[in-house]
This record gives sequence, structure tokens and C-alpha cells, in this order.
Amino acid sequence: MSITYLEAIREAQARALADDPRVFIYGQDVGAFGGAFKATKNLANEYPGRVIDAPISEDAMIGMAVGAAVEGMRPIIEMQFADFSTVGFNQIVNQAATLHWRTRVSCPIVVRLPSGGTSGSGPFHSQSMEALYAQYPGLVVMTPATVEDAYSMLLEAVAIDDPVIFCEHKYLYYHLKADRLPTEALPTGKAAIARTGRDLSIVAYSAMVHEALAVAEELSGEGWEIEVVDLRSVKPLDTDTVMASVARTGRLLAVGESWPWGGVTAEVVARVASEGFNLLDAPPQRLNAKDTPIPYHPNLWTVHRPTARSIAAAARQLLRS
Amino acid sequence: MSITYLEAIREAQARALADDPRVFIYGQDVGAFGGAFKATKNLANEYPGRVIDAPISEDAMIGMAVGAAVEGMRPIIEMQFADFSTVGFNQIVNQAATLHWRTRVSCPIVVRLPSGGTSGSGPFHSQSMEALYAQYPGLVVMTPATVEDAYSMLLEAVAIDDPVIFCEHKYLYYHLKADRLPTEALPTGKAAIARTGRDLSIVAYSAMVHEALAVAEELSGEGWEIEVVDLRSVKPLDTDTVMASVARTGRLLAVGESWPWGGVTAEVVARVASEGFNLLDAPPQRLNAKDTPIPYHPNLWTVHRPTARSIAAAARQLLRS
Amino acid sequence: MVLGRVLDEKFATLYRAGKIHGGVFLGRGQEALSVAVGMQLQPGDVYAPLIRDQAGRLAFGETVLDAARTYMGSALGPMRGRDGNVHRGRPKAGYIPMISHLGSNIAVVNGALLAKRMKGQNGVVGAACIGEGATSTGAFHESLNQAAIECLPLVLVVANNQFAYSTPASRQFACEALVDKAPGYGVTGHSVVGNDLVQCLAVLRGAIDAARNGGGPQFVEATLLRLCGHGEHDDAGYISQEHKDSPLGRDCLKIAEEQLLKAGVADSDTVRQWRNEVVLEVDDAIAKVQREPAPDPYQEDWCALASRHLQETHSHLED
Amino acid sequence: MVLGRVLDEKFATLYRAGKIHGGVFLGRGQEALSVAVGMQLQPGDVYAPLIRDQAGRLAFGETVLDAARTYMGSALGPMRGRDGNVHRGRPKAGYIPMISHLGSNIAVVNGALLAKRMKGQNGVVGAACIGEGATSTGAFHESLNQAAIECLPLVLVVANNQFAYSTPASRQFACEALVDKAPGYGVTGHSVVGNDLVQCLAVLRGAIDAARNGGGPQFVEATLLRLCGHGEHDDAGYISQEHKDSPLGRDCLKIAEEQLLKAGVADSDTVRQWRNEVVLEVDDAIAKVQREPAPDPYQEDWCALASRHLQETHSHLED
Ligand SMILES: Cc1ncc(C[n+]2csc(CCOP(=O)(O)OP(=O)(O)O)c2C)c(N)n1
Ligand SMILES: Cc1ncc(C[n+]2csc(CCOP(=O)(O)OP(=O)(O)O)c2C)c(N)n1
Ligand SMILES: [Mg+2]
Ligand SMILES: [Mg+2]
Repeated sequence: MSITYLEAIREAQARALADDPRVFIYGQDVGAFGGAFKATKNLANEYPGRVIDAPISEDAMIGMAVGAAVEGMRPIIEMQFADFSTVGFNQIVNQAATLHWRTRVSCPIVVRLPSGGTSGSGPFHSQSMEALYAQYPGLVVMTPATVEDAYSMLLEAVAIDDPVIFCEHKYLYYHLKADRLPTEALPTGKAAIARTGRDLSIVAYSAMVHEALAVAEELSGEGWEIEVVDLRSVKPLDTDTVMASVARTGRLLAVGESWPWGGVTAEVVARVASEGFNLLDAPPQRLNAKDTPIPYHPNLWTVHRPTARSIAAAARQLLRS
Repeated sequence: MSITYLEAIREAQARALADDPRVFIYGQDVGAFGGAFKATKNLANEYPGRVIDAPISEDAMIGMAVGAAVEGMRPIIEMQFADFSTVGFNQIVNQAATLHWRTRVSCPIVVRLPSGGTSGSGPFHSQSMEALYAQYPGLVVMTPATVEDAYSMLLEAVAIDDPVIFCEHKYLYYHLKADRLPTEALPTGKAAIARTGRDLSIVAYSAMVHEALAVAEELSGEGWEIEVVDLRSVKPLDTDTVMASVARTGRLLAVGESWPWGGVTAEVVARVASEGFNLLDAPPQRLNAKDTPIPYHPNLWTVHRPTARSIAAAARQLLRS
Repeated sequence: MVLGRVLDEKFATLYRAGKIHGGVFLGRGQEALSVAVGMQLQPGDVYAPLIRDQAGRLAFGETVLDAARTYMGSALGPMRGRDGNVHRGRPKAGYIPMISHLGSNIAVVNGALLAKRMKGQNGVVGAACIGEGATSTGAFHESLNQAAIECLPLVLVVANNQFAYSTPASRQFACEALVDKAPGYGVTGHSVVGNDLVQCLAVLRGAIDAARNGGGPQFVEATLLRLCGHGEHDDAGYISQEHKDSPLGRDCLKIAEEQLLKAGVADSDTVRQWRNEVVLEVDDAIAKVQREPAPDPYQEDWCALASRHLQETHSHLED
Repeated sequence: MVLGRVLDEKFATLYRAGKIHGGVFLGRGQEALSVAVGMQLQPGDVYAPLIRDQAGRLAFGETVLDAARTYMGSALGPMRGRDGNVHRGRPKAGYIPMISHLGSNIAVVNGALLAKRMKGQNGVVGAACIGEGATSTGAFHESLNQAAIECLPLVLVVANNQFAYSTPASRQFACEALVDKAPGYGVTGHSVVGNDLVQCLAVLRGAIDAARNGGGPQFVEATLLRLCGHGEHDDAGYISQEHKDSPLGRDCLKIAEEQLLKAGVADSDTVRQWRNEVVLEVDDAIAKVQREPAPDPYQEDWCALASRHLQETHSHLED
């Protein structure tokens, strides 16, 4: 048997629906059609009345989820693409994220964001929005990089009593396969060491973990041992694991698929610089996408975002410094 | 004569309307009423037909501005509070910010965001959104800290051929006064040295500049010379001036009024750590607001955001390290 | 209704005395409408009032103490000083605390109603109250449409008080009456003169019953005038004398008193006595709350998450 | 209209051959409506088409080359490979390039119309095209209301093709007809059978003239059926046979041909000849574009700002 990242997301939702009557799914085309990416395939059939087609109303979709959560439900909202969450932004950051702090009533909703770039998708179907949501208090932001995490973290997301922004990467949907679904997982908030090494820590998340792993493999041929840290969730961000890795390697390269101003790489580098300054043998470095909208043409796109090639170049430079 | 930060904003708009027939103002209650804060007082009268009351439709307000800009106008949009820009967010980051890159047609709009905390304003009338907008490519984000900058930067904002997010601080509206309007100013993108020193660089922007200056004054009594860098605009962020300051002092404290994850302080610390690692004599530090919504009660609010008191404590700690 | 007015007046007095942090927003002139909504809801119903609904909140079951504590920033209030003035509620009691972004609370009511239906709780309704200005928001549109698609028992009450802050209705919409929007959503529309208590009670009763009995969303437009500033900082100089002199400018409290007298339900002594009673009640509550502790920032846990273990602790400096 | 269809078919063929990056979205079944909008606009007017408006775009003046270059990602196209497929336009020619977020382009048209009015350019109109699914967005509502308040010459054309991706209209709105929304905005409503060219021409002519002559926003609901998938990746299995067999399922091109023949404007030979001509035109254009350079990332300036001096250069690492 082999299961893709996308199938894992479907399976996690099937299991959540099966295990907990409070769970329901709401999103455009998620019902009979099974979702734009088929992440809810057959679920409307298997769980009648609990997988509901939404109108093209992202603001009201999130607002609805918050109201249902107040009444004890645990809704999963599918955004058709992460990019469209900008029109539901207010309800996420001001309604969902503040509810518990203001009222002590928890707001257990999951917002699934099909995220990140794929070839030919262009400026409005490729965005990575984890850092926008991570800035706001009151949200948990997950960025699974593996089939196993896609499954177990989505189940975790449903179980958590807070709004969870679940950034699933569209590039990994079909590209990534595993033999079976996991039976156990790291707790939320814990980063994973995706590969151990002693010369350099590459801290990444989501699709960039795989680019980083490819670099580690490539550079192992040149005698370098590169450690790859998979953040798993960017909020909370597991500073301890990052710091422990940098303590071992003395060198840090933070890699993110999103834009260069702010974002996860800034937060990672800033934390390590503040709290682990003396662990560093060389200036910590960052690699991000370019500071323009995400281009449509594959020629441009592959240069716009970090790839194994550009990460390897950055890593070599840093290893030599 | 004495002029407040708020009056400077009004005067800049009056001057822009007078000098350039392409300028108009659109916002809720900006017309006969003169705006919720009176930043457009009398302007509707003085420039008939060019200061227009908008319905409560932030999305359409920004969309309208983009269309008018395409036709060669230079609209200024007033959001009643920065916080409400979340419902115009999509039009700002996806419509306005991408236009030039996609089409080579420039999008000279200014979005004025009355920003930041004031006592008793609570979670939805106190937010600082500069870092959200700075993350997106295609935007210029200004954060004036002085009466002079409020005036000259707003005129600059109108002159610039790109969408400018103009974060004016409500706390400074009435608190800050100058003797006269400036006749010259630093160019956009240049940070200012608000106070020179040699022991520590505090990098701040907007209202926090004044808290930092108070700390510099206080600590000068203890024999410390603290340099205060006023970023003026957070995108572009003037890394050179920051780096030059850190080169002089060897110590960095970045202070921001917004939340601790990401944001301006992360970007500043990350840049200095990456590019100026060897300039640092101690780990660079950050001070931000707490990671909760902004509280209503003044007792909570004054502890939630950084103040001269907490900045002084952080500065002392850093000076001793 | 009288209690709402008296409590509002008390807050205004406290505001002028500098004893309230932040703004004060009154329902003056809108109490008849507000109370007609609040008092006709039942336990198990959902209620999302807005800034001018002191009367309705009390009628729905809010205590004077909850209101006073929130306005005065008492640590013992439902919002514990974290949020203030009109931003209060008790979600688990169906009382939705507004966020400021206009129109945003309607979909929250929809969600609560959908959940109740999923849980098999029928015969409930949800009332969401907004001003005419909020009908210009995308959130209003999306959520009313959503309620219509799901055929939810939503009663959407629009207090068309002619102004949104300073902006007159003519700069807010171009239809003849807001109720003309109802057919475009496939929902039932109702119109009512908003300063007439008897009418408000009847029309709201009709709308609430219709929603409760499966008639789907009900859209109610009440026409009235705000008899105060947008907030107590605002003298409302933009409201013309003509407006004030029109029938809409009549105080709903006066009209209600006349109606009571005419119907023989009460005489003017009784009405005066009611007022005296609620003045005492309000004074007592305020006196009590003024002695209560303000929130202590050093007792505050500064934790935005229900899952405390997931809250980040910033060992990098933080105020 | 024929050109639109033929070009669409070509893109579909290229897509199936794997020669197009990203999606392909067709206007099959909607050409009559689309062309009726595009061809009745004049220079100086504003046009914001959507994904199914190949026919209208060409009628408005877009060249086959512009369309082909954008779909094929040529560096010489108006979007230079930065954006693709239906995301194209020439803003300075009044041709607004869509962003994906549905409903967002209507307010942009409003802004262009307001600016034209401020500049004293009268007698112009702006047409914005959307599907029935987009009427559920807040952006649709805010911008139609905005146009009504400002009495702008906006013609908002809704192609109600019964589905938004897979979602049937019954899950998108609950009103009887979308045109019922018009009175709620205070704008004029028009209905038209969207696969009937003659009707489309007449109704759009009426709406466009009314807007041009100061009649304020016009709302047009065209009823039709999408005769293809949402995109070429979609087999539209969710569209029932019943739908396809209904009058809406008739191909507008067929109907138009019959109308032409009946009116004696053309005989079937002429029509066949038209088709052959445009096939050649399209083939030529595609052949040309296929030889054109793709964008070169190392020539790209990676600058999102018009003010180049304000673009940040990241000396911290960047791909
Ligand atoms: C989305 C949004 N934009 C702007 C505001 C600022 N604001 C607060 S109240 C108000 C006027 C509201 O008018 P209306 O809806 O008619 O209610 P009323 O005050 O008349 O009761 C405005 C513009 C807001 N709260 N939310
Ligand atoms: C705000 C937003 N949400 C979701 C989408 C994803 N999406 C793209 S097209 C589409 C369906 C559009 O249906 P309709 O408006 O009826 O147009 P049609 O495709 O039928 O022509 C959806 C949901 C989007 N583009 N924008
Ligand atoms: Mg009003
Ligand atoms: Mg459709």
C-alpha cells in the first residue's frame, strides 16, 4: 500500500468524522464533488449532512465556523486555495483568534489552507500564508512536511481547543508518498530532526524540508554532514530543538518558501541570534523567495522560490565562512 | 505657532489637494464631518468634490482606489482605524500590490491607517499592521514618528508611484507637537538617527521612538549613551543606517509595539545577525508587545505594550551583558 | 427599556466625569426596537446585539452588573478588563460578544444556529442586530446569503437610524428602502417604525415566530433616529433640525409611555415609580462596581490560547 | 464569437498535449453573451472580463496574439510570463486584468469610472463580468452598492451558468432570480437568455446605452449553461443530462448560426468560411508564439515596485 500526502489529509478527515460527532467540514465544492483537490473525496457520501458545500463567501465561512465552535462543534473549513483566505482574514484574526482570550470560551476550528507554489499556478494560487497568521495571537499554525505529519497533525488540529491554521502544501499533495499511516506522532509544537548532521543546521518547514534534504544528500557527497530541522508548526515554533541543533552544528541556514521580509526565517534567525548567539560559529543566514508576486511561468517560478540548487549554493557559502 | 502630528497630516493632505488635481480623498466620514479624528477637517469644503464619504465597504474602497489610479488619479484612502483594513486586506495585497508587477501600470494609492494603541481602545481599535503589509511584495510601508515626518512623508507617499501603506500613530496625534512644518526631509527609505550614542542602538519606529528617546534620556543619567534609530519606513527598511549604528555601539535592541512573532523586530535582528554579525558585542535583543490581543483596560494595556519602563529594563540588561 | 435608558445615561454621566476609559455608545431613541428583540427571545436562542442595544441586552437577560463591570473595567466582569464597553457577551448563554468589524457577527449567529440544528435543537432562533451602515459591508451580504441558503432561523434586525457616524443613509445605499433587499436574498422582509414600541413588539414577534417555525431568515428594517451622538464624544451636529422635528425624532420612551397610559396598563405614577426603581438599581450597581478591583497586569496570564501548553513563552525580551 | 470558440478549442488542444502550464478555462456556451458585451463597448470604455470571456475580450479588441502569448507564457505577451492564461489585460486601454479573487474587479471598474467622471470624460461605461458564484462574495456586494451610491455607469453582467465549479446555484443563493437583487441596490435589472445571441445583443445594448446615458448601474442576469468543465481538468460529471437537454444546454453558436441564416445575414457557406478563416488565424498565431522566447529568469529584474529605488535588495541570501 502507498498513500500520498493528499490521501493522508483525506484519511485524517475521515477518521475525525468517524471518531467525533462534533466534527463537520465546510468548504466550496467539498461535498459530492469531493473538493477541488479531492481532499474530501467520498466523505459527503460516508457522512451525510456533515460535509457541506459553502457559497463563495470566505468571510461568512469562517464566521459560521466560529459560531458553530461556540456551540461545541469542531468544524474543519477548507479554503479552496490558501490565497483566498485573504477575504476571510478578518474573521480568522479578529473573530476566531480573539474569542478565547476575550471570553474564556474556546474556538476549536481548523482552517485548511492548500498552500504554496506549484508550476504554472501564478500569483493568486501559490501563496504561503503561515507567517501572516503566526503574527496574530490566538492561533496555532501548522505546516506539515510529511505524509505522516499531514495525517497526525490534522487529527491533532481537530483535537486542539484553539483555531488552527493548517497549511498543507499543494506541491506535496501528489509528490509525497508513504507506506502507511502513522500510529504515533510528535506532539504539536515539537520540531523534528529530519536528518542529523554536524556541520550546518538547515531549518525549514513544509515543502522546503524536502529541498533541504536533497541538499543534505548532495552535500554529503562533498563530505558535509547537514542537519535538517523540520519545524512542523511555525507557531508555536520549537526554539529549543532549533537551538539544540545549532549548538551541535554552529551554523544556521533558515529556509522559507515565502517572501523575504519578515516571515518564518526572520523569526528563526532572530531567536537564534538573541538566545543562542554564542552557539553560532558564523553569521546565521536566510533564504527566501524573491520579493515579487509569485510568477506564473515555470522558468520564473523555479528561480523565484528557493530550490535545492539555490539552497545548496547558500549552504556551501555558509559552510566555507 | 504649534502644530500637532494630526494637524500635520491634515496639512499634508491640504497641500497635496492644492498642488495636484489628481489627488482625492475617500473614506468614511472624511467629508463634511472631517473624519473620525478630524484629519480631513474642512477639506471637503476647500476642495469640493474631492473629499468623498465612503460607505462602510473597505474592500470596495481599496478596489475603487486602484481603478482610479489606473486612470491616472492619486487617491488617498482613509481607513477609520488600521484594524478595519483587515476587511480591505485582499484588495491591498492582491490587487494594488501586484498591479505594477503584472502589468507595468503603476498604482499610486495611499492607504492611511490610524494605527497603534491608545488607552481604553481595546483589541479592535489599537492594532499596528505594518509588518503584515511589509511581508507582501509591491508595497511601501511608512511609519512616521515625528510631526515633521508625518507631514513630509505623507506628501512623499502621494508622490510615490506605488501603493503606500501609511501607518500614522493615533497616540501621537495629539501628544506630539512641533513648531512648524518642515521644508525638507530625508528621502523615503532612509532611517534617521533620532539621538546619537555609543553604548547601545535602540532601533524603533512610530510611537516607540519616543519611548526609546525617554529611555536614552533616563539612562544618560546613569552614564550610558544610547543611540536611537528611527526607521521611518519599515519597507524599505534601511539596513545600512541600522548597521552603521550597530557598528558604532556593538549592541542592538529592536523595539516594536506589535506582537512578538515576526514583525519588524524580527526582521531587524535577523538582518543585523546575518549581515553584521561581527559588529555585535552582545546578542541582539528584541522587545515587543505580549502575544495576546490588545487589552482594553489601561492597567493591562500599559503592561501589554513596551514602554519606557520596560525598554529601560531591557536596555540595562543588554548594556550589562 | 427604561432601565436601558437609565443605565445608558449613567454611563454618559460617568464618561463626562472621566470615569470611563474609552468610548461610550448609547441607544437613545432605539430602546423600543432593541427591547422588542431582546425580550422576545427565549433561553436557547442566540442574540448578537450591537452598540445601541443596552435595552435589548438587559431584556435578553444581561445583568446590570455585567454591563457596569465591562464599562468600568472591573476585573470581575465577563470580559475581565480585557475588552470594554459594548464588547461583551456570554457566548455559552447564546449571547454573542461583538467584535468591532461591522457585519462580522451575523455569520457567527448562523454558525450557532447551524450547530443547534445539527445537534437536533429545533425551535430556536438567532437575532443579529446591525445599523444601516453595516448593510454596506461584505460580511452582511455573505452572511445573510449564507443564512438564506441554509434556511436558518436568523432574524436580522437593521436599525436604520439614518446615520452611520456622520454619514447619511443617502451615502450608504441607493435603494428606496433597505427592506427591498429581502427578495434579492430570498428571505422575508418586514418594515417597522422603530420608535413605536407597540409596533416593534408586534413586528418582531411576527418575525421571530416565523423564523422559529421554519420560515427561514427574516429581515427587519426599523426606521428611526439616533437621539445622541455616534459616541458620547460626538455632538452629532450633522443631524439636521428637520430630522429631529420629524416623527422619527420623537423619543420612543415618550411614545411608549403614552401607549401604556392609553392602554391603561400603567398610569404616570407607576411609570415614574419604575424609573425611580431602576435609577436606584443602577446607582447601587455602579457604586458596587466602583469598589471592585481593576485588573492586575501581574496576575494576568497573558495567554491567548485555550491550550496553555501551546502558548509561546518568549524568552527573548518582552514587556 | 466563432474566433473565441476556435481559440478556446485550440487552448484546450494545447492543454491536452501538455503544452500549457497551469489551467485552461473555456467560455464554451457563453460566447453569445460574452461577445454581446465586448463588441458593444467603445474606445474609452472600461472592460473587466472573467475566465469565460475569450469571445468578449476579442470583441473588445484584444488580439489573438495577446491571448496566445499569455496562455503560452511568451515573454513578449502583455503579462511577460509573470501571469498566465485568463489573467491578462491592458489597464491603460481600459482592459482590466483580473485577479483570481472573485468579485474584486468590480470596484476597480468603479474606480476607473469615478476617475473618468472627475476628469470630465462623460459618456463612457464600464462592464464587469462575473459568474453567479461570485454574487456570493462580499466584494460583489460592496462594489455594486458603491456604484449605485455614486451613480456610476457600471454594467454588471452576471453569467448565471448554473454552476460555480461543481456547486449548483441552489447552494449559492436562495432568491428566485439573481435579477431580484437589483431593486435592493437601487439599480436597474435586466434578464436575458444567455445562449441567444440576438437577445443578448439587444438586452446588452439596452443596458449599456442606459448606463452611458446617465441611468446609473445596470445589473444583467444572463441564464445559460457552461458546456464544458470548470477548467479543462474537470469533466463536469456533476452537470446532469437533464440540464444538458434543457433549452439552456443548446450551444449558443448553433443558435446564432440559425439566427444568421434566418435573418439572411449569412448563409451556411459563409459561416463555414468564417470558421475556416479564424482557424487559420489562430493556427498562425499559435505557431508564431510557439517560436517566441520564454521568459528568462536571469533577465528578470525581480522588482515589484514602479519606484525602483525603493525596491529592497536583500543582501541576505535569496534565491
Ligand atoms: C468594517 C468596519 N468599518 C468601519 C468601522 C467604524 N465604525 C464603527 S461604528 C460606524 C458607523 C456604524 O453605523 P451604523 O451601522 O448605521 O450603526 P449606528 O452607529 O448608526 O447604530 C463605523 C463606520 C467598523 N466598526 N467596522
Ligand atoms: C474569493 C474566491 N474564492 C474562491 C475562488 C475559487 N474559484 C475560482 S472559480 C470558482 C467558481 C466560480 O463560479 P462562478 O462565479 O459561477 O463562475 P463560472 O466559473 O461559473 O463562470 C471558484 C470557487 C476564487 N477564485 N475566489
Ligand atoms: Mg446608523
Ligand atoms: Mg457559474
